[in-house]
Amino acid sequence: MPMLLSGADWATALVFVPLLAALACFLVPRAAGWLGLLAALLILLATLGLVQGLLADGPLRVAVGGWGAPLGIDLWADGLSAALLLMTSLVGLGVSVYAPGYFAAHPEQRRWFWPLWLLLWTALNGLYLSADLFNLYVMLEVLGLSAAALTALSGSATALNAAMRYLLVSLLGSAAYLLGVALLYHGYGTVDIALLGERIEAGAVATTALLVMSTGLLLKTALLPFHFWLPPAHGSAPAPVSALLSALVIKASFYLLLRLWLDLFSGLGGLLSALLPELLGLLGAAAVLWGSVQALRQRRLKLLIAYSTVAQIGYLFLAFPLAGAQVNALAWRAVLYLALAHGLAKAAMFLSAGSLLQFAGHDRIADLDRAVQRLPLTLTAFVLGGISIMGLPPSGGFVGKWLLLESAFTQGRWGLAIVVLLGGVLAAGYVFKVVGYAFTPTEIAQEGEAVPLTMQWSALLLAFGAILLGFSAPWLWPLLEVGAPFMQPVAEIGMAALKEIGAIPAAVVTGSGMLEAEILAGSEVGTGRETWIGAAP
Amino acid sequence: MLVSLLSVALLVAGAVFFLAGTLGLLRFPDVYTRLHALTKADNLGLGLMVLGLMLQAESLAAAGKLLFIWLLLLAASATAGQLVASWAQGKGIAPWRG
Amino acid sequence: MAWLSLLPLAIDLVLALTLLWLAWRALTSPDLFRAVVLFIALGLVLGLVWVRLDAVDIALAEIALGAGVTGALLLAALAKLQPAESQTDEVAMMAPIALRLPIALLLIALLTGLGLVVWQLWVPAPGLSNLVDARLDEAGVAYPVTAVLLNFRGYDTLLELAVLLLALIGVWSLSTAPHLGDEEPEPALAALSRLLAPLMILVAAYLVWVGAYAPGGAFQAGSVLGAAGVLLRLSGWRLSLSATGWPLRLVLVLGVAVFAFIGLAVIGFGQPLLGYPQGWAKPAILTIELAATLSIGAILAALFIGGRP
Amino acid sequence: MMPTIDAALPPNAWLPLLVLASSLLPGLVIFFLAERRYWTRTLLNLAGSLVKLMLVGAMLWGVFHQQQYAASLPLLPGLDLVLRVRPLSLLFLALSAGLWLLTTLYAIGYLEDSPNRSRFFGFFSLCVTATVGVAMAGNLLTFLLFFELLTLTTYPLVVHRGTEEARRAGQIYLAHTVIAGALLLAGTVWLYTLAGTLTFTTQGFVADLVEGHRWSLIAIFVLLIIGVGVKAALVPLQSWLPRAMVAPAPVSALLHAVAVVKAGAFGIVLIVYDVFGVEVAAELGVTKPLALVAAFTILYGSLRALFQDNLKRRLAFSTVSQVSYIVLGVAIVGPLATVGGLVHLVHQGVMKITLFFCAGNLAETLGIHQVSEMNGVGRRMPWTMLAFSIGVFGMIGLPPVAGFISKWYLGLGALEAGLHWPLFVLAGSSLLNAAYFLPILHRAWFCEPPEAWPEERDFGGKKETAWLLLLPPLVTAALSLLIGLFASMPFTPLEWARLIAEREFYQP
Amino acid sequence: MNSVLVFALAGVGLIGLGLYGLLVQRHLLRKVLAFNVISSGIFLLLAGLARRAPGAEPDPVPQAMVLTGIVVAVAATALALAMMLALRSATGRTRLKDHGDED
Amino acid sequence: MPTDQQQTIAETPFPAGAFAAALAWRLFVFALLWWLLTSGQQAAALFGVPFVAAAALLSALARFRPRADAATLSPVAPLSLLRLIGFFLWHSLLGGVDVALRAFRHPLPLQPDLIDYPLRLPPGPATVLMSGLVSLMPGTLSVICEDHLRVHVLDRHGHWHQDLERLERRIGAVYRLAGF
Repeated sequence: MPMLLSGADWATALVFVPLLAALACFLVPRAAGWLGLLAALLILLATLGLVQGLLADGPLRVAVGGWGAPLGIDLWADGLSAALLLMTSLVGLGVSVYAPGYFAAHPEQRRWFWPLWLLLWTALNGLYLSADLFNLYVMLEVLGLSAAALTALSGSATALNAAMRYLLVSLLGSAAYLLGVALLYHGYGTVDIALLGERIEAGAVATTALLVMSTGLLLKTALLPFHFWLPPAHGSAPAPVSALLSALVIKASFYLLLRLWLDLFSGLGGLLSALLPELLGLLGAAAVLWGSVQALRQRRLKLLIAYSTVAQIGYLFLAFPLAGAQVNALAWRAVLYLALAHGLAKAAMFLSAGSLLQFAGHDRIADLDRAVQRLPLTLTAFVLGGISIMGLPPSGGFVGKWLLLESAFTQGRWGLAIVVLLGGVLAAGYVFKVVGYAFTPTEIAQEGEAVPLTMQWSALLLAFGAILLGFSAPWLWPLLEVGAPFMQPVAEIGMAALKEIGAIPAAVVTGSGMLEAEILAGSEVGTGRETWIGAAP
Repeated sequence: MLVSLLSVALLVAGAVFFLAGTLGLLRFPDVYTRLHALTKADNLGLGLMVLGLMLQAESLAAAGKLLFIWLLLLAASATAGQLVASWAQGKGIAPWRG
Repeated sequence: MAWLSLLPLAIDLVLALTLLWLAWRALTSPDLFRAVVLFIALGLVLGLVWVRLDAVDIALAEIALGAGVTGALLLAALAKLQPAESQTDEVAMMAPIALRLPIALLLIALLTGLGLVVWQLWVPAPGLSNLVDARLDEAGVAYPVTAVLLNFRGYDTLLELAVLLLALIGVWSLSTAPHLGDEEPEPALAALSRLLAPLMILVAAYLVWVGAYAPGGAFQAGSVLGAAGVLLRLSGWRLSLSATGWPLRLVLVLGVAVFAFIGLAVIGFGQPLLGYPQGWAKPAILTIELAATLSIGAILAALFIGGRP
Repeated sequence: MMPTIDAALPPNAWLPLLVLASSLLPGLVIFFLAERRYWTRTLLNLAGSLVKLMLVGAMLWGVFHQQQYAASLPLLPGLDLVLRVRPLSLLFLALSAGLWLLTTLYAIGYLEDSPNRSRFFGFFSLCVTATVGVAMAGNLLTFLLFFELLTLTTYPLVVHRGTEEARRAGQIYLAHTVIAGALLLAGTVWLYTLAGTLTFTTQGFVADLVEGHRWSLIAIFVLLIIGVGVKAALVPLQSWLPRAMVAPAPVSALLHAVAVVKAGAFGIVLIVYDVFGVEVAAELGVTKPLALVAAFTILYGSLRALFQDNLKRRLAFSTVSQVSYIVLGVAIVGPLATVGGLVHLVHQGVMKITLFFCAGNLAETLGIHQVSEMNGVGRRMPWTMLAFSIGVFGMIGLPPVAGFISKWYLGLGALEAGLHWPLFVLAGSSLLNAAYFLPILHRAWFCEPPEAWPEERDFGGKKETAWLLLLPPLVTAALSLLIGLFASMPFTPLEWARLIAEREFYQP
Repeated sequence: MNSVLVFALAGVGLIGLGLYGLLVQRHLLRKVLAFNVISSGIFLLLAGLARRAPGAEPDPVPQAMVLTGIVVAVAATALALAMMLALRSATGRTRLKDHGDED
Repeated sequence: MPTDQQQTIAETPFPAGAFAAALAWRLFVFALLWWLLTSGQQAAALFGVPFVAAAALLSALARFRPRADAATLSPVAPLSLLRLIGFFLWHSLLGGVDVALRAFRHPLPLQPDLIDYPLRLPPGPATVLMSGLVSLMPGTLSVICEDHLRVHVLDRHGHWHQDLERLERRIGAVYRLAGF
């Protein structure tokens, strides 16, 4: 790509293209579909530009208005944000291609879908690019309001009920987050994450901020026991919206949580920052099991997928107890893979469900057979997405689970490993529950509505994306090194645990092995993996 | 000096009317009569206070502003009074009779 | 005369307790109408509190938006819920006592903690005010709050305008509700509206103008303008059909659009995003504020009316 | 995204990839073909299988002459997907490539006019892709990948009929294989965290770890063996296999002879030899229990087969039994036993597929599903029953059919290892084989045929059945006879198994 | 003890009352009220503490943040009320269904 | 919004001259107001121009907005207006004193009642002005203002009827109505 534009320009485009497109769609509803598609393409282009810039020049910091933190607001992009932005643009493009077909049958919804979705997109991109806690609050609110409005789009009683609940939960979550921001500002005199990271120290203020912000974000991320709002909301929204909610929206609050944890709170020390990861891991494990079992019990396809999301969110939190001990943070990479793969795969699954729903007029799993047989591409998309959700090779989900398991085994966390595996088995159960019915024709002949090819192919390509993600390591890992988002002070507990395990042969350079070897030999050991990672600062 | 004395006197008078209005609000028996207290005594009180303040005002503009505020309040108070009264009438509230 | 120095504190304590009492009553009052009225009263008292805290801007915004617009929205919603909702069964509308008690206890525990933290924060700290003061000259406006709002942290404000627009789009996307009833308004109210609406335009313009060096600004002005729109609407004004289409929508997006346009256009002059060139800050800010005021007013009025055009 | 081929690799990286592609691409194209495009589909199928066969032949020649074939694709830092063709791979490759061609021919005949043929052949091709992938896997990760892919692609074949029964069988199959897959994954990752590599090497790669991690290694071994043992239908993990008999006959043939069960058995071979190294495994003390499990499975399968009236179920239990011969050969530590086990991989495949083809022919032509319905069928379908009889003799282990060679080497291997009990297992199993197979032959050849067959189809004229149905079993029957007769010629399975044992596992 | 602290603590109190209302009350209008009370409490905390420095001008940054917050709260309230009305016209209810899976 | 709120096209011919006069008058008033608000700042004057114009235009449009019940419109009579203001100020003073006195007395000297007063003024601005002023006069509070005025009086035996008549006359004069 010609580097006519700087990274800052691309970052600007990432926020302003969807924002202006939203305005344009609101102004000219008739052209909304094309405008949205155009915006989606531009955003993808901008994301690629940004990624290119990051790979070439390292992490990006833009002082909006030229003021610079702490007075002004800074944008910040590193490998972590870039990866999520990339996933967002891919899913966003997929949904934008899908939506015209889906909403052709619902012109009234179509009119509002586009501006709301593009505003949602603005918030997502803005959130991934912001380094300012208060700016992040505003982004969270844009995100929450647009997501709730989108949820209610179909106007059905169920959807409205779900959307209302979602809205309240979302508002409460943002409020809790804002409370934390208030405490941090008055404690440390800035809301810039990087500056705060330098200034923050253990104490009541930081601890309380950590607790309220985490609670708020967990509420939005729908980690068990805060998951109650998610299945009805994701299950009753229009399919493209469900895809967005499941694939993207919960990732945003999770990202923020991760960011806060990595940059602000993980180094605090003290009882809480030792216990909280364990608690999160425990909740994550519970979510994996509970969500999967619930998904298995569902009779409606979209609810099944929604509960699957509850389970997959659990996976994201399994990394917290694992991450503390490793300097190159295998577990965080695992989480990132899982998040990206889940984004692509879940979007594909919800979009497929939408196609089936449109074709059959319902989404009762047991009666979907004909619809499925008439839409083989859609079924393929569903299954490919399912493969990634199950964590079968070579999908992105597989790589994520592999890294998670590797991390768990290295640290001897058998319980977590078992949860990871069990979750995969249960996921196979619910995915193949659908597939099994699909291959079993019932007698009722169903003739359905035609489903445009754009709907089928967009889902399929997203599903392929989830699979191909498994092969992305050669360029994804260097990208993730930009800005070294996962670097953190190694907790002493972690070091002790590593020595206790002592299992890593020095010749083999796994993540923790490298550390071990360095400790033992006091010199750089560089083979295999290290050449990939590059020298992290 | 004279002006400021007059100003203080006006302010005190205004305060007295405010007090009277408040007393009326508390003592009067029903919604209509209380509205009387509000609309008249308080308007007069405010008017006198505005007059008092206008005497102290630094500029003509500031004085005009004060006057303007009073006029607005008059209009609002009259309208509000009528709206509340008609609402009470609509709800079938009969006037108090000694 | 030591007690005299305690007098302000006593006033503050009374205000604080009033706040809490009003909030409690607003949340537990069995009658919804009363609850809403108490809530509006809470907003007004909060306005006083903000004045006590030397935050006149927030006081204005609180009264105009927090109490005024929110109150109006609540009352309008309540009116649409009537009459079925006027008599509410308190018991059914609350969680069972077995649930309430633990929740209350838990909250008390949590808030005691939070209170202790706030107590800890009671160390005088300048925050960013020194920094703001130091660079106020470059900001284009002399009033620090406006400088923060439209220049230092203008990006937030831009998005905040987007939030408002977003809320309106959301409301329109939901609304199956018809327009506000077309019945002839009270003559007295109509007359007042005709009198007040033009004045409100002037007041709004004044608030924008004054925001450059004193409390005031686009949001307060916008809410005044919104109130004017509501009043006009109540007094029987209707937009003609031709105006409810794209012209109306244009006004609604104007704030965000102008803000974004200026913010992006400066890049062409070698400035950073939303970084106004030397000397152009004040006109840029005023332009943005005017557009924003117009949009905010229109959006607030539209939010109040509720039904989509 | 195209698989990026590392430029440093030798040019013959393409051959393994082409082997994969020769079934993958036709498979993908077939999915999109309309049902009525019979000839296009057939052409694609046959072209694919012929090309694959030729490629395998080429590699067979090359490997014999010490050529290297390998391709890799990076997945994670330090962890690649690797395809590497070794003598052991070729044994399985040749078997699956050869039998795929025949099964395809057979399936074309078998599924004539049935619905969803494009879907069927699509998955059929993918299934073979997965199988050859398993065969060529150069490390445990790649093995895992193709092993799971095999699960996924066989599931649609198992439930192909679309009946409620088929769906349930599919769920059971999945439940088994998915849980097994999870255990396999667990073992693999655990091993990786200990060893830091997963690359198959002929002496295993865990020798250094025995000192410090004996119990971990044993646990990993158990995990891995259970992981692949489900597909290999080791008792007690076998219960999916008889249920999966609801699938159409070509699928059964595929499951039993070409792909699934064989992949499981092949996995056990890989784990014992290439992951742990047979000596390390013996030192860990895990081979003996494995041998016992295999022995038990052999006897159990045979016993259960005795009591099945349903022909395909009887064959299924026979498979349970026969596949464990391979495991037994692996678990008895010694070159001769290894040769016996490996050669049985091929022999059992060729013989069992013959039996399934014939069973399918009976079902398709005459509607015969039960053994009790087979009276006098030899007169109605002599060629089919001839092929069947050859298969049966091989199963029992009568010379000169291939099965004899396997049992012979297994027995010799046991003696070489100083063990006697396997001989009794072999003898007992042969007796049991005879007990459940010979009555069938007796009925077919010597009993009077009934008035009418359950559901007879006319294939025109005096034809026994469609030639596409008859040809494959005849070919495989002939093959099982030939590889038994000429066992010591070069390039026969036996010779190749010896080559493997010498070159790979028991290097001097 | 001075007025800033008094109001900050009052803010904490408002947060508590609002949370209680949000959790305990079922009528959606009350929940919206409760949300607004919570917000007010947080604003009070955020901007109240901005005047900690004795004698100096209050810190303008939190004030600007609170202004933003108030606008966001109004927007959220408007959307929530509209949603409540839509829910009511669709179901006749003004409270959330407890088990929202099937309607 | 004020700027694009367009009144629906009137069927009756638009009184252009009267409109222009009303507009000019309003421009003056609002400009004065702006000057008051901004305390005469020079820089603010320019900024205020469009808003003064908008406000004046809106107000004028509101005045001339066609209405089914509207009487013919004519410009107000300035002199009568001044007299009305004087009358009003005096009486509002009286009204305030009156209420204050009543509030302080014991027992309450109240004999309130609702009475109806038949209006002679035509419906429209005049009536509205009437009803607003009634509320600020001593002892009276307008409750309903339709074709008749319903008034709440503090003292039903007082001379409220004469007061109302005088007020009505003066208002009629301001609006140059026939018969006043």
